[in-house]
Amino acid sequence: MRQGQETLTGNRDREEKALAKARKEEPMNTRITIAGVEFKNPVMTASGTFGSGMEYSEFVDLNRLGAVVTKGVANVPWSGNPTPRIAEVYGGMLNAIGLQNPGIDVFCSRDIPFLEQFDTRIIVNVCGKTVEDYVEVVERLGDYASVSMLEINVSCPNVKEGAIAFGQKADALYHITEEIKKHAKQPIIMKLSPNVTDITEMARAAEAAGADALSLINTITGMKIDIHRRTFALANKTGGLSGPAIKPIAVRMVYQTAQAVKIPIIGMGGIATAEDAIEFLLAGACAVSIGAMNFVNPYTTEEVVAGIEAYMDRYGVEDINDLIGAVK
Amino acid sequence: MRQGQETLTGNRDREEKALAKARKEEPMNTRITIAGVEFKNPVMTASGTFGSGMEYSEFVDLNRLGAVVTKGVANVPWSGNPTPRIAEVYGGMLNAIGLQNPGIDVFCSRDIPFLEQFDTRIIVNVCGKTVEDYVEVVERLGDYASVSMLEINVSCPNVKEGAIAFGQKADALYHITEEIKKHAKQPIIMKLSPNVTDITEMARAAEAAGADALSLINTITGMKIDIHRRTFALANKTGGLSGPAIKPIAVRMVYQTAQAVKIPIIGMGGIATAEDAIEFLLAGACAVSIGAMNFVNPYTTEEVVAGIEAYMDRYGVEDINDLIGAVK
Amino acid sequence: MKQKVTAAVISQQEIAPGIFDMWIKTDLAAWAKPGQFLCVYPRDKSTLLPRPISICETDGEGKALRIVYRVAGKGTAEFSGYQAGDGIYILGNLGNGFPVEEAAGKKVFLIGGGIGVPPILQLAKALRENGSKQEEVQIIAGYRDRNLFLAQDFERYGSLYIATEDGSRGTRGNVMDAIAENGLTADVIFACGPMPMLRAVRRYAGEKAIPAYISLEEHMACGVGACLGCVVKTRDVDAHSHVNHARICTDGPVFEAQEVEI
Amino acid sequence: MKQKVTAAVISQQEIAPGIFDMWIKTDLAAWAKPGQFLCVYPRDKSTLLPRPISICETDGEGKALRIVYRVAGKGTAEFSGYQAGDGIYILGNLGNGFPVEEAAGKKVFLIGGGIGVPPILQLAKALRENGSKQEEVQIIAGYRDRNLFLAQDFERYGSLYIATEDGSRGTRGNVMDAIAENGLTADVIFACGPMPMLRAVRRYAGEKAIPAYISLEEHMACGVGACLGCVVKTRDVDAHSHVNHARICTDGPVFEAQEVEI
Repeated sequence: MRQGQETLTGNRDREEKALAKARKEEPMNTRITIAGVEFKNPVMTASGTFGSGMEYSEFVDLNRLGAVVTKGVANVPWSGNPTPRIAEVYGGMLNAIGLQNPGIDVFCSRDIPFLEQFDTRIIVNVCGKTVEDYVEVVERLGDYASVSMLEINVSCPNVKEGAIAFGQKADALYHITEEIKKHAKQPIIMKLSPNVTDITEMARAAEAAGADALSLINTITGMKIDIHRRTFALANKTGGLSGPAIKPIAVRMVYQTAQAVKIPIIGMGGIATAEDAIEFLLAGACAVSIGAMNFVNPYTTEEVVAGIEAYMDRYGVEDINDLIGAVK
Repeated sequence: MRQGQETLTGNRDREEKALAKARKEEPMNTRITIAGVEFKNPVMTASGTFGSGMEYSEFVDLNRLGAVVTKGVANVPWSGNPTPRIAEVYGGMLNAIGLQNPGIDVFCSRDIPFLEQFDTRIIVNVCGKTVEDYVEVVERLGDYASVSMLEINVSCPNVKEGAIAFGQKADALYHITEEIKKHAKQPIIMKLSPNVTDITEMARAAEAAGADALSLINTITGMKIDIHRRTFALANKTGGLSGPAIKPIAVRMVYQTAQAVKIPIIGMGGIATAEDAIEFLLAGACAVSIGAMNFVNPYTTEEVVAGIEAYMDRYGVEDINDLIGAVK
Repeated sequence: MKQKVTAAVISQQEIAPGIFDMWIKTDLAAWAKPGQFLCVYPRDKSTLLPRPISICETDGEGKALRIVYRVAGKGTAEFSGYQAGDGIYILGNLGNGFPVEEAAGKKVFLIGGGIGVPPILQLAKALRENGSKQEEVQIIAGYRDRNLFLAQDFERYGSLYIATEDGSRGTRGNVMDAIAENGLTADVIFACGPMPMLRAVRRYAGEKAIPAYISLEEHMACGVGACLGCVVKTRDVDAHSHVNHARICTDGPVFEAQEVEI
Repeated sequence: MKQKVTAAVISQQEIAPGIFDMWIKTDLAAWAKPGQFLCVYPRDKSTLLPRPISICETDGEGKALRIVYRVAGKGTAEFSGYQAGDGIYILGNLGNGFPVEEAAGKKVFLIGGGIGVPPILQLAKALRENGSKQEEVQIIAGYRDRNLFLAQDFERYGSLYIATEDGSRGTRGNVMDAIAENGLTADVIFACGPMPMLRAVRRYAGEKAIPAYISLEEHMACGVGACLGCVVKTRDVDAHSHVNHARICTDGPVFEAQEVEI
């Protein structure tokens, strides 16, 4: 016994080799490609935590991000759930917003033009209550060349109809993926729910139905009770758990999924630092999204971009693609 | 806006009523009953975090606990997984012990006699690779009147064969529950896995097969990758996530299960304080188990017992059973 | 521009049981408007979300601002332990603030209840700077008991009326009782306090058919309008989501009372 | 009896880059044996598990003990910031410690490598107190470079031999190279250090057919033998689980080298 736990981390040898390698100073590549779409780096925003970029553009340079993934948009405006919608829990938070959104009309006339001003990819998150709802939005977005990909939200735990229902049964997921694929001009990303027994079963279903990529994990259904008032902390009773608390579950599901399918994976779940992001890449994600931590530190996305470059530099990684799925 | 978040907690009115009520000084009841077995209070230890009580008897008075739930025991000794078996994560830990245990012979000759010295209930956690394995252990334990209940571990995520396989399919769970019930002299508690799409489906299957009670949640499968060494933090790759990080998921599952079945529930998952324990009671658990937090604070179990009494005193709760499932 | 910064605590004292008064050195003070708030972030890593706390006042030079808050949880308990020189993580300035211009030349009620009293201070100062006369500024402050924190600070800016729940000072009861007992009248109301008080203010303003600007609160995550966590039901369609849910953190926290359903 | 206590830091200094030397006031010192360790708990709520750190030495009166550790993560980084008077959460005394009696009247190697050097200090003291002569106590300390932390402390208790990876001091290479270069021999070995070093010690002891007591480590959760997290493969069936997995935290951390498979 010298000192346990922490002496077991860190790796001088690898680092020294790396530094030597780094001295050669080859230009570093952080570009990744998903379904034929190239991104300047693998750092994206998790849907619902970044609006359409407007609010956070006061804090971060959107041009530095690989992509902005927008808040979910439906065919018509959704007013969302009653309040309280937010509750704090250990190492994370619960939310039950209920996909409040202005609908596709306002989105197309306001949010897309805003995002078009920046040199970053636009990925639009699409939600709906029926397959028809989804298809309607997907078709409208087909007219926008500036929208690079569509993320299909079939995993929001906070809306009663639709959404999650599609995300927890393989056959339902297969069906909606197939339908949307018929009408989508852009490549589609199916966003998977972690509230399932076997994430790989869902991933395979989406892949078989033609999904171009997967994103995971969405939030995990949780609950908080106020023991002093003896009431639920959220008006919706349950909410989606996000934040650092869920990271180990997310990394596990990304790894399992990467072993099960060939299509690219966008990993997310509690990413707060570049180290966290790299953990997802090593597990098999080819891109990552920053979610709840934007609320804690509005500069997180840019800091993660810089931190990934610093890691590559430190260990002499010339191409970020060499990190993707490197731990097997 | 005065100050958000925290002004919304606390409840002076309820407290003042309570204090008035408390002044009447009726004797407080903390006893609860599960399947006809009475416990002096609802505080137990989570299997695998407390050995057979020996190690922690140096820190806490086992006589103060409602029950000691032992580390899982199999029909023969199990040597468990290779190391590292432990990894720290944000607000919790991952473990992949793999149910190392000395087998039922040593357990009966050493651990049961040790626990019989104390005025606390003994609940033995039973594990196996096949139905026969479980039945063999259950029958051996039938000879021990001092063993009040058996907890059947069908949800350990860290052993390949058996265990979890029984815990993630309703029909398999129904079958093993029914078989064990045929051979068990003591009431049985089926310990459920949270790694399922619908916890209530599993709960109903166990109830239908004759389970006397349920305990949940076991750990959630997670993973950690060491980005400096580019290896898995655990030799087993994945491990079970426990600690405060999982509490909101556990509370949600306990609540959902309490709405779905009539048999009693022992709630667990990240309980660190009496406040956490009370949250589980209000959600519908009639008892709680302290797990990973024993490792962080070896005095946790006794502190939770005292803290529950303090809460009942503060709010004038005369009978702890009035708290069980009080939030609906 | 909104910023998250690590500012230095200048001073802190407990001015009533559980009520803390902290001055913070930060340039955010230069453009803080009455009724705006800060998000304050605990160091405790188990509690990640910010604590929104309204700005009580700013110094003359725009170099420091003051917050007065009640210890009501893990976060505020942590803040209350900060000493002069300690760093404090703040995001500001947030929210719209009170429409000071609406008070010009009018008789005003400035109503504060409990921990809703502090933001009224900077508002009172701003009204006087904006030309309101001493007698036009009627400050009604409601407290639980004899601990009348900030009461003296108000006397320089207007006529002060006190209500206490236990009757130990001023009118026994709430701020509306104090208004009645003193036979006060106004052309416009600005108010901050607990929801029951704001509902009473809203009702009163409705009956008198005068405008009332009330400051609301709700659990928040981002504080900047992105998460849509802290909404309030609105009479009209809101600007952001085109539904009837305005964001308290950015469209508010101050709303005209009749425009929100509380 | 094992206890978790909040002890007071007496002093702390950085004695080599990233190596910190802390004295802690605690009665645990009264019964601490060489080779035992403490679990130290960070305040940071994101990191809950204890950091096992071996006891470097104790004062004469059993009132204080010393730990010397390397900053290698969030927890040790936090500890390194503690000042005199700060509270530190410790659980102790843990583990079996070195079998001092086995050294009586024998020529001994006390081998420490890197951050495995500190526990050797209390062991050297104990051997001398137990009657070992200066020349019988041969201390071989391996370091990365010229930062020979604790080296002076050893000279009073035995003959000291140094190995450095970069050759800047003593023998270039590791502790085994130093033993060879100096033609040293012993009847029994006590060692603490990184796994490659312990494997080399084990091999050497096997060849020479002498006993070697080596101190192991592994990731731990409870530190008291309950969780079965920190096991090592053993030649014989272990006492607790009756398999071949002994618990480093309680059956160890010190094992006779040939009895464990490393």
